[in-house]
Amino acid sequence: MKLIYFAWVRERIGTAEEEIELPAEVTTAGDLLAFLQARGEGYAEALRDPKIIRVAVNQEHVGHDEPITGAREIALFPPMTGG
Amino acid sequence: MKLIYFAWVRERIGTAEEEIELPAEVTTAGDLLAFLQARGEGYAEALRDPKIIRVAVNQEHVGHDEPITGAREIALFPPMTGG
Amino acid sequence: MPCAIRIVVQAEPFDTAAEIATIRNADANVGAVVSFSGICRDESGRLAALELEHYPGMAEAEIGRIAHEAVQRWSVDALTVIHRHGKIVPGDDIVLVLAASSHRQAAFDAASFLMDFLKTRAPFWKKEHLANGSAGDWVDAREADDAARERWKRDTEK
Amino acid sequence: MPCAIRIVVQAEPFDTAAEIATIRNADANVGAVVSFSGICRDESGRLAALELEHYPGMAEAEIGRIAHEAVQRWSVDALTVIHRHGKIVPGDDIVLVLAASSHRQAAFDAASFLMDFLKTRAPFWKKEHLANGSAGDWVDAREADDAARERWKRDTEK
Repeated sequence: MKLIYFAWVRERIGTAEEEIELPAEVTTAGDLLAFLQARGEGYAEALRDPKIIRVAVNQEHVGHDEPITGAREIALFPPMTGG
Repeated sequence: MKLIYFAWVRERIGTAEEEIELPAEVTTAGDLLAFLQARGEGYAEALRDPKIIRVAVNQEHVGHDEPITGAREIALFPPMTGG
Repeated sequence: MPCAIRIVVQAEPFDTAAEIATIRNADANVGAVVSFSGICRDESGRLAALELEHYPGMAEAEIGRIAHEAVQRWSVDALTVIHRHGKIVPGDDIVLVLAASSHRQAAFDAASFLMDFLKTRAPFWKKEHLANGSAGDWVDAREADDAARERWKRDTEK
Repeated sequence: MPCAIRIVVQAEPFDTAAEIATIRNADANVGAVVSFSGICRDESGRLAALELEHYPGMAEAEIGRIAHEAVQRWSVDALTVIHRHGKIVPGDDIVLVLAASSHRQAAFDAASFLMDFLKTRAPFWKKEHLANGSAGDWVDAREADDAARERWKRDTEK
């Protein structure tokens, strides 16, 4: 599965995107955040306050309780500040 | 005193402006409308429904109960439709 | 902060792009420019033109009063109002309102407020010229326009 | 009636005047065009530039979803949204929203709605470059922007 990071989430994790195999028990966006937090210091720092992290599955916003199983592309990013 | 008419008020009265001497008892905008209605058929037709006629004294909107004594210029016109 | 107010009443067409270019440079803190263009429609082919009569002197004065009220109510850096009179054919501009501000909501509110008050307070009257060549009638004032104006009343005025 | 929707996400500057000229001719029944320009400010000299990061693909898709929601809610003839990314200096455009309609309120509402949702749903992030040469930080999301979006919720969603 392709993971993509933007803005300060990208900077803190230290990469813009990566391919990752998720364990079967990671089924929701919230599960994914918890799983990634344990992957290292950069991830822990980026995802320290998971409440504010936004998740998009296949380029659509999803809530943290929504399923991610079978997703092609998942993006994690801070609240948007465009416009 | 100078009276000015616009749009269909002007067309029905048949003149764009005129100078007029007002009797002393004509003190409000409403008095003026009643006074003019009696001046002839065109005036009666133009001012038949005085509620909807707008009055401006010296180029400012006024209510029908407001004084007009001493005005330099009074305009009568239908509801505005600009914009 | 003082607000630059530009009010023009004229028969000639105006240049919307040039007006926007001017107002966006009114101040280095302008972050939002809202423009409203009111355009003559042909009403599905019914109209050949609109003829706008106005009250010279009062038109400018009343638009000025409306603009000053907007400046009191919202933090805007600059306002522009241009209103045409005379004969206007479908597709041509009737009115332009611009509001420049640091933030978008003040610009949207000021422009929308200006339009609602222009419609119901500025001394202009539209007469229709019909496409079939016959003389048209004066456009009736719309109750919806009065209602639109009423929503801006402050609680103390209701 | 079908609504012409034009969505562009690009690094290059755009021509606001040309965009307005296009949308006002979208339909002979366009009587109102509202435009919103979001412009990079220098914040009283503090900023040298803003750098806008975006999520290619999702940015266009999400703006499209927002535009379609606007079309469901208001009777608009055409909508245009142009959002830039990359480095933008003070005075330059960041975003342009245009709404064309027969009547002014639909155009004002659709443009204002589009901006409120762009601010909080479109995947763009601003980083500051400071005028004193030091690296700036990512701009924080504003609670006021979330509040502005909330006001559009329909009663059934509250």
